[in-house]
Amino acid sequence: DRTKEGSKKIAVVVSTLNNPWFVFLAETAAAKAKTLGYDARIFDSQNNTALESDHFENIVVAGFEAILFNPTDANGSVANVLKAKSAGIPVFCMDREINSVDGATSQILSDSYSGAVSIGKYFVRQLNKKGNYVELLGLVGDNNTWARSKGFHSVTDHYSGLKMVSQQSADFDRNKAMEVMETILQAHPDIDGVFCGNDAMAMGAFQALVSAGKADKVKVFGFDGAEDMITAISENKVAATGMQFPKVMAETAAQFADEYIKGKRDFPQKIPVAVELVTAGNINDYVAYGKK
Amino acid sequence: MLVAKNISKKFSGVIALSDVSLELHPGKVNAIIGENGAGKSTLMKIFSGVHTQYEGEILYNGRSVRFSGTRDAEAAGIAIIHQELNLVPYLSVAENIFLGREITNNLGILDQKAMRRKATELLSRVHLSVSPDTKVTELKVGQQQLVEIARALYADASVIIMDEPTSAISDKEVENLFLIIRQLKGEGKTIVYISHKLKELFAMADRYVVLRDGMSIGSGDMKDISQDELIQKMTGRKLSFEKSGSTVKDKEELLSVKNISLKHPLFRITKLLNNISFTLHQGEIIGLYGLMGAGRTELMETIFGLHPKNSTGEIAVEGKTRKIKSPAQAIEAGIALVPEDRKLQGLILNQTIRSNISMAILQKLQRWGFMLNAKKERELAAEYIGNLAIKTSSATNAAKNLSGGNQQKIVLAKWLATHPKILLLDEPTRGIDINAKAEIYKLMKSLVAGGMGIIMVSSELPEILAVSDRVLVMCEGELTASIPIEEATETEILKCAIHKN
Amino acid sequence: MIALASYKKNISRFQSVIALFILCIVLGVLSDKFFTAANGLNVLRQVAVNVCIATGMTLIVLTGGIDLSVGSVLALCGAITAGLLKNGLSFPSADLFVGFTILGAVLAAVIIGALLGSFSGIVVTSFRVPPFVATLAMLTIARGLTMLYTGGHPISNLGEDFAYIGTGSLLGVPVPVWIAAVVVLIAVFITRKTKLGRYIYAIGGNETAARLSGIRINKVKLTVYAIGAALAALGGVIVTSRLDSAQPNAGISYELDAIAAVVIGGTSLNGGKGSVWGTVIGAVIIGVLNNGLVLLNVSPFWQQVVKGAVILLAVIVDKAGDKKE
Amino acid sequence: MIALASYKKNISRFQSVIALFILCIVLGVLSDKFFTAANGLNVLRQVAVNVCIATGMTLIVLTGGIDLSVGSVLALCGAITAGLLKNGLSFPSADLFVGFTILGAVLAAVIIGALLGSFSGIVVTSFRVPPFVATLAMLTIARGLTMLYTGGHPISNLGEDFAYIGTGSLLGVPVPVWIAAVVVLIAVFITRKTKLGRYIYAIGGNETAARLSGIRINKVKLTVYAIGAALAALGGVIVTSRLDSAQPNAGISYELDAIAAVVIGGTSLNGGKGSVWGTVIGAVIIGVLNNGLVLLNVSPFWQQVVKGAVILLAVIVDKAGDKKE
Ligand SMILES: Nc1ncnc2c1ncn2[C@@H]1O[C@H](COP(=O)(O)OP(=O)(O)OP(=O)(O)O)[C@@H](O)[C@H]1O
Ligand SMILES: Nc1ncnc2c1ncn2[C@@H]1O[C@H](COP(=O)(O)OP(=O)(O)OP(=O)(O)O)[C@@H](O)[C@H]1O
Ligand SMILES: [Mg+2]
Ligand SMILES: [Mg+2]
Repeated sequence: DRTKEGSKKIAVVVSTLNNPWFVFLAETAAAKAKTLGYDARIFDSQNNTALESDHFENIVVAGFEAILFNPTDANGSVANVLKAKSAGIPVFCMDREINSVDGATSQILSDSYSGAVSIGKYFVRQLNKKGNYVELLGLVGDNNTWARSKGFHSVTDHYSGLKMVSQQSADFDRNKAMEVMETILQAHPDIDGVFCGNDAMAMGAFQALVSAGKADKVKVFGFDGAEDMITAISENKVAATGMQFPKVMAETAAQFADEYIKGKRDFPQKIPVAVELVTAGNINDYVAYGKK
Repeated sequence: MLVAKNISKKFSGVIALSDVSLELHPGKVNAIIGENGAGKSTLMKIFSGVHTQYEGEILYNGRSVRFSGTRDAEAAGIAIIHQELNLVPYLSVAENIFLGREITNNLGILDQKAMRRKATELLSRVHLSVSPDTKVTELKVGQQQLVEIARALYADASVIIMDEPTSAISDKEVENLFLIIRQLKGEGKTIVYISHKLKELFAMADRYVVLRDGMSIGSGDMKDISQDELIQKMTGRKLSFEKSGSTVKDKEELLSVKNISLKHPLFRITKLLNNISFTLHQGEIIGLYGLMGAGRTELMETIFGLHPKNSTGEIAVEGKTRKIKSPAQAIEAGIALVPEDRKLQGLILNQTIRSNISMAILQKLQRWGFMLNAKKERELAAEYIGNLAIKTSSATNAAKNLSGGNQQKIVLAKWLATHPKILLLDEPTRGIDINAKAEIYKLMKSLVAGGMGIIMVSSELPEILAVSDRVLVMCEGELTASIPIEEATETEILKCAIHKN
Repeated sequence: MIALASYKKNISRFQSVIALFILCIVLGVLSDKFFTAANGLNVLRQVAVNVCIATGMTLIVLTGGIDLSVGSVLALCGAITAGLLKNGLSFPSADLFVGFTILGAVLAAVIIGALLGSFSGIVVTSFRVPPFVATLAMLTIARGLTMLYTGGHPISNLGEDFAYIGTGSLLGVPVPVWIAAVVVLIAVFITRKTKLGRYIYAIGGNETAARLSGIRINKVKLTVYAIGAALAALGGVIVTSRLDSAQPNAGISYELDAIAAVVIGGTSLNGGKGSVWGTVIGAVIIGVLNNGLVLLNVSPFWQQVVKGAVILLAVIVDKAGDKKE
Repeated sequence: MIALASYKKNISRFQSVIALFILCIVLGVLSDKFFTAANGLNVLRQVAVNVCIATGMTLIVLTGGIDLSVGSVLALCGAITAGLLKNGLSFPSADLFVGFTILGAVLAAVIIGALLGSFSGIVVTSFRVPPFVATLAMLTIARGLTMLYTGGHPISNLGEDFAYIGTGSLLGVPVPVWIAAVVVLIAVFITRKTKLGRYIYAIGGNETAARLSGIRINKVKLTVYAIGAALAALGGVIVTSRLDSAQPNAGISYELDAIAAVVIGGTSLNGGKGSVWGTVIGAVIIGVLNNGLVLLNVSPFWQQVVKGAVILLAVIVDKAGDKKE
């Protein structure tokens, strides 16, 4: 679908499209930009900061007006943002932040750490402060992995009754999470909870628990608010997830970009978008990736 | 003087050499003689540092030596031309000649000019008229062999081992090689010469050493022994081979080739084959002679369907015109080709003798239409191993572990198993010992007696004269003569083979 | 001599088995959970998909080729199965809707897999593109098609019946293990007892000699690429069924696991040498290793280091026997 | 015959260039941004790292080997450069601290790269492990070591001076392009004018012949693996400097890009045939393609499909000339 000649272009640079959550974020941002009358274009960094760098260079050359940006890494992406800035192209960060005070025009951020803290608190309550649990980490080189893990542990580590019997990585991947979980269950058949760094892994872990006939006994916690997970919570299959609001973040960023292009220069440096805890109790207020 | 004392060598169970002792004299051409698989190449590989594990002792100029590798042997002054060509295909002629012994300038940078100059000189010494920049893949086997010889000449060694250096080159080049050998001999070098062509040995060698089944049988001066005695020593029995006149008269036409032409793959105007027509009759053996590069191999390949895009002309089998655009179609039409280079084109070296033999007729060895019949396959292999006297301990040996001559027999067996009507043999006796050669001639005779027709490409005139019913001669892509055997003489044939201008 | 030859053949198979055996012993000593029936089935179920893919890969590698696209083909065909099951095929213009049974959807996926493989095969044979490039292109293309087909979102909730393929058991043995076993047995039969198998080895051993022997090289190559991709598609069906969801990013870097199984199993990447059994052992070595490292709760950081080192050791043990000069 | 050989040589080099040329023309027609100086430099800067890695890969592939570990080695050595620059080396027990200058840190990284490559080389030569497995193991090990060294966190803020390597310009040309150019020229010199180069081709062309010619196969192989990994380390330095940050998961799947450049550039994976120039053209084809697809606004999902198809076409064009039967 060709857009009108002469319409201004907005770039959406996303850390990866190999994860539905980011696909949703990117597509929402692009769709919003289009409804605002821009020619929007998605760039996939494939979790590779160097490729992201290439994208930024190409974007500068190709004459885009603004960048809606989901960085691959808080530090690794700084140089890229500064490059765009020096070329006069505003950058609006979505979901993940960059560690630079004035690199981005504005950052609309999902607070993974606090979100994981609330999951941690709910986790402690659900397990009654004691029991064995498993943690499935995302990609070990990814900063979201650690933000979520640290937030979670900042709560759970204070309870001596809670024992983490296994901490393994499943690369944010559903299949890998299932296989790792299957194996962990061999070594630790007696666990009470699983905390996963994202919903895909939570669903994979859940699948393994179902196969092992332990789905009723073991409580599964995820992060993201993906469709399968929301459905599973509403069916009381899994315990909880941390709802991020990709739609809100993407649309705000697109809105800001539009305002910038129209002349506004004064934007809040950071807009935190809280991660909300979704449980069986409040599931009716939520749909995938957002509130009803 | 190079002396071997009680050398023994085993390969995973096979005894290749057992307690061999011999002396190689400087300033002489020392012939090592023996049947296929007698252990000649193995011994030479020990002398030249290729095989480093063996029992026994080697004395070189009176001192006991034990080479740790080829470089070591070469440094000591022993160079070898291997029986199986050992060139790097994508490197140029010059690069191959100097491989491992490059000329460099003071900065350690390759001195290409000097190497090219020296290579040109060496190539002209071996009478190979190609540019030193030609890639070796573009050379025919015979030309490659000349490159190997040039390589050995450059080494400037005091012992030069030549393991069947003439198996792929024609009489003219052989003459030239002999000239070179005489010159080297004059310089006091030790020449070790291995060949199955007895005529060459009597022309060239001063001394002989006979090996049989890995043991040294005897040695002495060439002038003190007759051909028959030598054969007796090699084979342990007497061998007779009689020249036969043509027996074909008015038999049915088997293969008729009309106006075959073949374009050069790159230079389309150049014709590698030009309007060739001839017929082959039932029960007939045609000897196809030509100098190196005359286009004989190309002709065989074209008939066998290997050049479907560049060739034109008509091929009829038993009177019926056949479309032959691939080897599969050629085989269907009843044609078989034993190719020139057994290692590259004939054998799957890593696989067993058995599966090499059955390769071309697997569809006939099936049960219920989809499963191979192992029993039939075993029987087939056993039959041909027996018939062709392939020297091996088992049909499940890998083809690569056999001596060169025996490998050739496997290829032959593969094609005979297809029961072809027309058998194309491209240099079928290359590297085959006199005994096996006689067996192959006998086999050819019995095959044609059964109604087959054979075209045999050969660079050896005596062989052509011995087995052919008719001699075809090619020169520069054209058929220059068709001579009935009764009228064929060496001079007549050579006259037609040599360039007109 | 017959004795010698078959002894040698056995040794080489024996060595991989020894490597596997040592690995198992070590893991058994370190973890008491390792040698349980449940864990055994667990490992088998987890290697089943890789065994399917690696078996097809073995045939391709034996001809001297390679297929880098298996992971993407797995994802695409998994997504197609899920899509057909869930949404069927609809042709709005003709007002036509075709629903799919499970068998229908699975067959469709496998056939599409075979077609994708044939495409790679044609590119390799008719256009003489090196297999590495041809299948690398297919890797990218099939992944792109998967993304286009799914829009980047998983297709989930495919029904209990379909889940049986990936999660069910028959006589106490998981269905994927049965599937893999059948695949392996057929492949062993093909490689050892049929003309096609012989031709595969012949082409890998010496393509020129094979062509001169009248073997239709292109046909054989096309066949192995088609089989390889069809088995990847079958793997996709299993993965999708196990997860009850087709993931658009399924199968990433599966080609490395499959090729690793092939090579650890002793098949030469130059073609002509190796066996399907070897590949199975290779796949099991990798599977046992993955399983053991998780059982022992080795930290994810160390896991990769240990995994690399153990694979090296396994291959070195495997090579130790066939000393040549 | 002289004419024939050089004519053929020229054709084959000519063809890759034609493929690249056609690609550029098409992109130039479709996008007016393509043929600008800024975009040209852009493409060059973006291919610089792949050119470095692929040049080393070319030497390895020419010997008939392969190196899958380049991406992980890049990540590890990038992290080491960053770590040394930022934290130096401290030996608390000896109460010793060693600070590193930029040159020191870069040298250290490149040397460590060479050591990692030598390790792969030793495994390949002395233990006769197939290069695919040896370097696959190294891929995993080096990635694990990267995670261990960085704790999974990036190392950032390395200072302006260090950033010059990746982002600076000299005479209007980006520094990474200069580095890649020097690397290429040295590699061309090695392959064409030195014994080592000759031996590399000889080993890949016919290892037996090379051994019989007295070439020390193991030494040559070890050297190319060391060079290959050292160049990957250099790539790591550039990437780290460009981003002002060492990413623990940098370089994932870079091996595929590098090998693709090598093969598209006409080097045979069986060894013995090919050239460094060809690889450079291969890398530029890939770079131009990535750049062009972005300029043309192709959607990311279609991009993969188009990229695969164009790579196929490029190789087919490249092959079109050397028709053999
Ligand atoms: N690498 C090897 N592995 C196993 N057996 C071998 C090997 N090389 C040679 N042999 C065996 O050793 C014996 C001697 O072989 P060799 O090649 O020395 O014979 P030859 O006299 O040179 O024969 P030809 O005249 O055919 O060249 C043969 O039985 C052969 O099969
Ligand atoms: N692929 C090729 N490219 C270029 N020239 C070729 C090619 N194949 C053959 N030739 C040339 O064609 C001519 C015929 O070669 P051919 O091998 O048919 O001769 P031959 O009579 O069989 O000689 P030989 O004794 O070497 O087998 C030679 O001049 C050869 O160099
Ligand atoms: Mg011999
Ligand atoms: Mg010939």
